[in-house]
Amino acid sequence: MITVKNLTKKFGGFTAVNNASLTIKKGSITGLVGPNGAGKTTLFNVIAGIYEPSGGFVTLDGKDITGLPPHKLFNKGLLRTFQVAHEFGTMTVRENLMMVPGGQSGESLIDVWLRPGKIREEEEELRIKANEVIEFLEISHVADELAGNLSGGQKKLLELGRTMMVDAKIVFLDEVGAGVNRTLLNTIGDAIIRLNKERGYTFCVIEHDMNFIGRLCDPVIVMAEGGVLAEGTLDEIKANEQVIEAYLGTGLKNKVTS
Amino acid sequence: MEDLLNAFLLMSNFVFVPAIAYGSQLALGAVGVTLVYGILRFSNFAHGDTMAFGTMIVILFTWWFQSMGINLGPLPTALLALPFGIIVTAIFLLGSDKLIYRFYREQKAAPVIYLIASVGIMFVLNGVVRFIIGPNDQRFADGERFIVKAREMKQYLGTAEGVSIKVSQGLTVITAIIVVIALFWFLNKTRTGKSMRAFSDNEDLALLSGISPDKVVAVTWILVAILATVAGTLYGLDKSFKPFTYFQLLLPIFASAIVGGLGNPLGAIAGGFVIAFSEIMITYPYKKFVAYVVPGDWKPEGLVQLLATDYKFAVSFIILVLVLLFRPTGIFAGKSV
Amino acid sequence: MKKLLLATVASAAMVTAAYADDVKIGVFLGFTGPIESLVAQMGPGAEAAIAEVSASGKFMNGSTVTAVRADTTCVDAAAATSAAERLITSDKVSGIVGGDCSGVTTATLTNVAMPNGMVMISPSATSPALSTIEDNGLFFRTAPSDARQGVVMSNIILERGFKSVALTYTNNDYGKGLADAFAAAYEAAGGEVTINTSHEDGKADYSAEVGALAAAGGDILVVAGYLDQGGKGIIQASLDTGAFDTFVLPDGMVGDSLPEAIGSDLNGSFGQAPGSDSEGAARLATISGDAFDSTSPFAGESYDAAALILLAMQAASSTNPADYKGKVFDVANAPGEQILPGELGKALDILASGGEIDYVGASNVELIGAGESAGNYREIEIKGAKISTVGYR
Amino acid sequence: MLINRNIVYFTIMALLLIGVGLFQSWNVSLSILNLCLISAIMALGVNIQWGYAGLFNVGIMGFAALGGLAAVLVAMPPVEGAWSAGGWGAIGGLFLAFISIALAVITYQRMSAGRTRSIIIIAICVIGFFITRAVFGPATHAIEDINPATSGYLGGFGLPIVLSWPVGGIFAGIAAWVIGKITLGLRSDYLAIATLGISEIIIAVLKHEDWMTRGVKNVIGMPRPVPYEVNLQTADWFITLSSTLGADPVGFSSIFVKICYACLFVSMLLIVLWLSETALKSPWGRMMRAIRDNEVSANAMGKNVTKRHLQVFVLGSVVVGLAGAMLTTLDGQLTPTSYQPLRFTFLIWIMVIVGGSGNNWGAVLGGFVIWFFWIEAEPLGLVLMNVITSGMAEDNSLRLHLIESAAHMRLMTMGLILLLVLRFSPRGLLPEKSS
Repeated sequence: MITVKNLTKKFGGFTAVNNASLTIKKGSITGLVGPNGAGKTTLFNVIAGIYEPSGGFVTLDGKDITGLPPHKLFNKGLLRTFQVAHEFGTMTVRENLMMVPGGQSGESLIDVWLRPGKIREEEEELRIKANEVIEFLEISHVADELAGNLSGGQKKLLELGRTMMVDAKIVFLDEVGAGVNRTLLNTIGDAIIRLNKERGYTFCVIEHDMNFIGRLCDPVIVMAEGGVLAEGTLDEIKANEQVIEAYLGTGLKNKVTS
Repeated sequence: MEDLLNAFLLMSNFVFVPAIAYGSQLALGAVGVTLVYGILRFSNFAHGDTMAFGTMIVILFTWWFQSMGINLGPLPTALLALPFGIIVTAIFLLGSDKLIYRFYREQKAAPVIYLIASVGIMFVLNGVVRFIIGPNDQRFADGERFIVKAREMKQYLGTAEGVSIKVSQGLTVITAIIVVIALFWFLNKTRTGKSMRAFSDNEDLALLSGISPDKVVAVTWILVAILATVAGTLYGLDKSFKPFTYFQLLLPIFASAIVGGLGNPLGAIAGGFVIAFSEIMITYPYKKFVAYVVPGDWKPEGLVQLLATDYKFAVSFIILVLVLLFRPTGIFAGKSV
Repeated sequence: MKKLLLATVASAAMVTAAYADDVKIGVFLGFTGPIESLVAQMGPGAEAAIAEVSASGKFMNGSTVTAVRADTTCVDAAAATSAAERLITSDKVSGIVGGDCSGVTTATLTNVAMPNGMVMISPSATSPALSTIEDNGLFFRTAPSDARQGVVMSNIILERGFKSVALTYTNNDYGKGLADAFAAAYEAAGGEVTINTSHEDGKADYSAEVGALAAAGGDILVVAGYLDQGGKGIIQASLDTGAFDTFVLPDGMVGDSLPEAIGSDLNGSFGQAPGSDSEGAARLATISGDAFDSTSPFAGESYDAAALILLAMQAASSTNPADYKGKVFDVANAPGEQILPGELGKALDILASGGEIDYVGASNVELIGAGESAGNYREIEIKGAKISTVGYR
Repeated sequence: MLINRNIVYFTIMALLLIGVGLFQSWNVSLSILNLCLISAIMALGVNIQWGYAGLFNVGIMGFAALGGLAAVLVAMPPVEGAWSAGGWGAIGGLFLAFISIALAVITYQRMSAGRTRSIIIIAICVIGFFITRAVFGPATHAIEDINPATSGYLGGFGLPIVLSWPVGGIFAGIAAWVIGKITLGLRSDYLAIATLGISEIIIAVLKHEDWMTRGVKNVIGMPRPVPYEVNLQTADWFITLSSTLGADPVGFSSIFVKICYACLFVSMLLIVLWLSETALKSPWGRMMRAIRDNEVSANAMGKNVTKRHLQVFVLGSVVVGLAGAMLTTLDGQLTPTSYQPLRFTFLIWIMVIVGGSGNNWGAVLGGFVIWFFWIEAEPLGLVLMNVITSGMAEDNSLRLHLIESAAHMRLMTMGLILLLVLRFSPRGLLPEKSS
């Protein structure tokens, strides 16, 4: 589904992603792991259109999407969440969800002023859809809370929920587990698996928690120093000498083997 | 040959010398703006009025010294009063930081909030300065006025054109060079300076490495006080002191800082000269110059002027817009965040 | 002096319980804004006349007069209009000295003074456009129209034998109006204006303007600006670079602070300012003392504007603008006994007894046309770093 | 609770205006009210940019001036002979300038980067510049030579001045589109400085292009949308009306005119307010708030942030331009020198911040409160100074200095208000409603 070929991203003299190539298969939950500074988030950001790549290209279903801005990728079904939750803090959880779908008539001012009836209908549909998502994520108790007041885990859940408001083809999850307690992380994990099974979402997940990765992901791709080091199931990866070397280099061996 | 010399002297007198002096003044101001932007991360709209405030203090001390008969001979007495102006301005800036900006730092407010707060400080300073010294033109220059006078030079060289260089212009350029060298030495060689640069590059990293942000901020404001007071005083010596003028100065200073790349001191200096030279060169009528350079007695009919001086102030902004269009981070890459 | 202060303070505090026989005069000038430094002398000038009349005890059978200040800001027509509204309808003034800048003066005249039937005498709005404005006989000015000054200046320059000048003006209605009037008169008389370009007041640097003026050439430089604003900057920069040695100084440039600031380099420069060989100006200087600088531009005109309003009231025995607006011409012009600054008490006596006066004042007031000063000019020359009068026109 | 606050504050404001009416005069009160209304509209425009989208526009003065320009071009009668003297030349000159810029832009887009492209673009600009000047210069001179003391410009189309209000909005909108195209997408400080710079350029053009607006000579005596006082004072129906009300026709005429203006302005304010409130409460407003809260995230959720910023920037500027045209209508003249950033730009900003950014009612309230104090600060400042110095001797030089400086209190007061509100009530008097 997503093919990355020879992708390179340089910041000044520093090469964050170096000639990385990988593919994400349709219907998979692909894990992306690697020590800090391996270039995972930068790779995400290049794919998601935040940065222009310095070289290489990305395709989605065979079509070149290299360097497209995020809002265009969104329309092609490529969505993402953020390492640090990017909620819309002054809006309620429900509003956070309702704003997501593109092409709402209510986004055109002419319609806002001249066709209030049509917008009211659309809003009603959106509200129903948002409520479904809220049910699914089991966050009904905070549905009318300001998103800025949620806990870190709830915000992550909300970010996941936003991707459910449209029919996403592929969702990139950047460290869903960062700052989230274990119970909530399990809830998030459950939701990801359900979305994958029930709705056929493809996921690509960056995560440090190997238990989480082990539970969800197949295959797992390892990055180090900006390049792709290995790919396989978690067990294969754990047995890979190069991978252990890479983690050892940063003193994180325990994390891999635990 | 004679004609070419005349042409050169003409350009020096009306273009190069004033542009270098004006450019130095702008550069000093722009470095102050850029420093605040680089380290404290906001565009300080109060900078022009800070310059006015510092200069006002210098003027008050200068008058006091003059009344006591203290002077520096051929140099302006104001130089003697400069340190006092800097101290008072620094106290004021540190106080305003403590009362106002620190609160927003603790809140981790958006940069634009600082910007708006600086507009508030600008208003207050505006009022304070007019309150204390009044809205009028104030004279405080004394000592010699000229290093070289055009008329004397003409007689000496026997040429049709001559060059004037004022003491204040010479002082401006020399002081600007000294201040800039000192600033770069400070930023690159001292421990505090290095930590400031680290802070400017990445606040979080700098915090991890054990730099006290309070100290960095305090030192920044002291540097700003020095730069603003020096720039303001030199400007006042060269032209005149009038509170309103200093507010107006804000625009070309900002243009300089942006053209050079906000947050980059070297860029600010370059920006100051780019703005000064282009303002003067684009609006300069080359009629006489052409007459000298072109052989024979041919003289152009019109003024050979690219743009009427009416639009002088538009020049800096047109350059600004062009830079934004083609090189948004400025001539020297500034901060992109 | 003390009285003057009391008057200002009292009016400032907006004492609402006014005496039945207390007459209020609005002093409507730009206390803040671009010409705030000129107004710092004009305001006290007007208030001096008001205080003098009030202290004489001879005004309208012993009425007192107080000045009420209001700020035109010189540039903000909206703020000026509001301030004028306040003067007329809230402070209930009986006449207004002002406005100062031509722009706000026009705005307040058409929007406030005319609808309310209030007399305005401006000491400093010199725009030629004000000569033809519809005013229902309510607007006068003790300053002459710049159309006249342009002609006078042209004559002075030509008589001194200068056939080619460079011209720069401050970029507002005053500067532009004067520059155009002068250029037209001068070129019609055979002179050449090599360049006619503006400068902005209160800006950072005038190198570019001076460079342009120098490149265009010309025997002398005409600076239609303000002496403590861009005008001074232009002259300073011209002298510094040796671009011009001699300058022509119209009214906005005539004041002691200019030669004081520039020194002997200005010697030989010449110009003109409203004035006449009457001793009015000197008289005003003795009255002003330390309170204000009577030689500052338009300070004398301000005194005269206030005096004219009060004398016209006395002549009409009424403080109603509709009654006294017709008397302004009578008191300003001959026939009658000539009145100088400091003689307002005498003038009040004469008028009270039905006599006639010819108010001369500090600026040799002579109203013509639609109620503007005829334009008697004092030709000045800078000698020994001082302004000296060399003749009158 | 919030609604209560609305009512309380607006009631206080109304009482203040009524107080001015009772203690000073109704004329003063109404003239303050009229400017409050215009300020409120201008503040609404800024609120659209800042409150909805977090865009910091420091060029309000320039957009207001464009509104003023529209008033001249729409409402002034055409100057006889000016069009034939040079009107077409001037327009042709502008057209040529436009063509050369368009050519340069097309070249920039069509050709690949390189020295050839740079040379061609520079050549187009230089040649275009000189051709434009050759056509434009003589034409404008011809126009300016027509009776310079009273006309010397093209004049306008002699249409009703109320038409100029939307036209002013359109002018400002076009300018905003150009500025937005250049600076939006860059970081926020650039927008601030660029708007400040471009508004200075707009003012410079208004000051120097005499053929268009008479430059600094000002356009005076503009037509009014309401009757003239002098005419009212002699109209029979009006005299009858004032006598039934027991009022003096002269005083009442000026009150009547102000009420007419107030009615026009109130209806304008209501229209703009309705449009902005509807927009804010719609999905569009929700999207804008999302963009303001987090641009990166909104962008990732499929919203074209740059395009929306441009849209909201243009819309806000349109409202400012509209208010600018209304202001010129009320003044009855265009004075380019009066467009000062301290007055038009920063004062409006203070209105929005004090009122409560993001909340339309807050912006309206801010417009009222700040304009009220801007006007009343002068007498209040004097009273304050007198109180402060009342213990001092009458000729105490400090006392005299303080009283003389009272006028400068205005700026200082504004600065203090801004700082205090920002610090202690950062969301303003009427905070943004969070649904």
